[in-house]
Amino acid sequence: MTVTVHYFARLREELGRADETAELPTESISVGDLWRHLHGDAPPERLMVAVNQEQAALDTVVRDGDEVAYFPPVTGG
Amino acid sequence: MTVTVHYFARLREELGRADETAELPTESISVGDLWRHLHGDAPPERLMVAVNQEQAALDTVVRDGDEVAYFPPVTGG
Amino acid sequence: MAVELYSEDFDPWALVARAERDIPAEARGAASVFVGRMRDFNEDDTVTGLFLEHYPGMTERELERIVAEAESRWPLLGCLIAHRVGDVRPGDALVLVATWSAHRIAARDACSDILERLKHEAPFWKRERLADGSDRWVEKNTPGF
Amino acid sequence: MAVELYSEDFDPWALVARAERDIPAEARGAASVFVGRMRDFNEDDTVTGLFLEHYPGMTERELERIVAEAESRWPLLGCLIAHRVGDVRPGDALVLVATWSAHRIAARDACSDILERLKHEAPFWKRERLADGSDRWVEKNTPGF
Repeated sequence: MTVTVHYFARLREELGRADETAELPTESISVGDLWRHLHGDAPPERLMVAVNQEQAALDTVVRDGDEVAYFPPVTGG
Repeated sequence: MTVTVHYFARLREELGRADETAELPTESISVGDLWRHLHGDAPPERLMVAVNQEQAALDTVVRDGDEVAYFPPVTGG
Repeated sequence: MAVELYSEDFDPWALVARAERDIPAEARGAASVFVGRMRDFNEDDTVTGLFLEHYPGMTERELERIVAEAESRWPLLGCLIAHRVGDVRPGDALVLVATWSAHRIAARDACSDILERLKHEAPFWKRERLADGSDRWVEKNTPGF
Repeated sequence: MAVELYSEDFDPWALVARAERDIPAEARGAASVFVGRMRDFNEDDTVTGLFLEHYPGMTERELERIVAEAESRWPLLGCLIAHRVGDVRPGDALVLVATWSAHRIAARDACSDILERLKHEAPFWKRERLADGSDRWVEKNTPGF
């Protein structure tokens, strides 16, 4: 499966990248496990996530072609 | 004493005049007595009054040169 | 702080844009604006015209008093009331209330307070022209309408 | 109903005047508008610039969801959100919320509700540039400020 990943704000700066494409040998993965796969450690506290531009949780399941975003708590408009 | 009198809205229409000047042989008069002097009967219910463009009451005292207004309850803006 | 009465149709957004220029843009974090227009209906009747009578001099003083009270309650950087008088057609702007403050709650609450006081206390009297050609004096403003 | 994001300074009053033309003037008795601008101070510090990051696609969807929820709660005739993104200078407009309704309380309450939700829920992240040249990510909006 192939997943598009976006990072925003402080997290984008700390990771040094805004986007990446993840290739995985499975048919599905949770948002939390995807983070572990990409970064080798547990998701940081207060991490917010979205799948296909909808708010999601660490146990939300991601499938081939999905768009996943990780970001800090929103500041609001 | 000379007093300028204004009428507004429904009252203006019912009396058939917007303004008049009252000449009185006294040095002062209450707003209510001025109405009786001008119209020959008691002030109507819910009559609102102003003296020199400030909200007033029927017992407010009027003196020479004052501006008195009689009007129905305001509709608001 | 300004109170303006208009006997012809006015453009509320142009007035707001103009008034705003007198306030430093970097300070006025928040602007709250209400514009009320004449509707073509009231209490289920079709209304074709409105005559808005006021007491020249006293009406301005009462509006200025309402603004001064709001300025004593909230930290405002500016305030504008524009109000139509005389013969009004459906769709014309009747009232504009605009407030500026550093903070949004102050601007919003002051704007709302000024509008409610203006709607209930200001010396205006409305006479409606109905579709059948008859006239009626409006007795009072319905709260919230 | 419209949600618009701008990467350059926009004129909020011109946007309101334009959006209003799509709503029959005789029906829209009430317009309620809030405009927020970038201040040159925050939490006692002088702020010289602001970078407003958003999530293209999701930010618009969240704003549309906020508007749709307001439309389900109040009888609105129209609604406009305009929001700035990217690099912002002090004095620039950051956010515009405008609501139209036949009645003033509906317009006012819907405008206030949309603004509060936008301030707390919408996917925006702010980084402030301070007078000493340093940057800081804003952690959250202070309620009411």
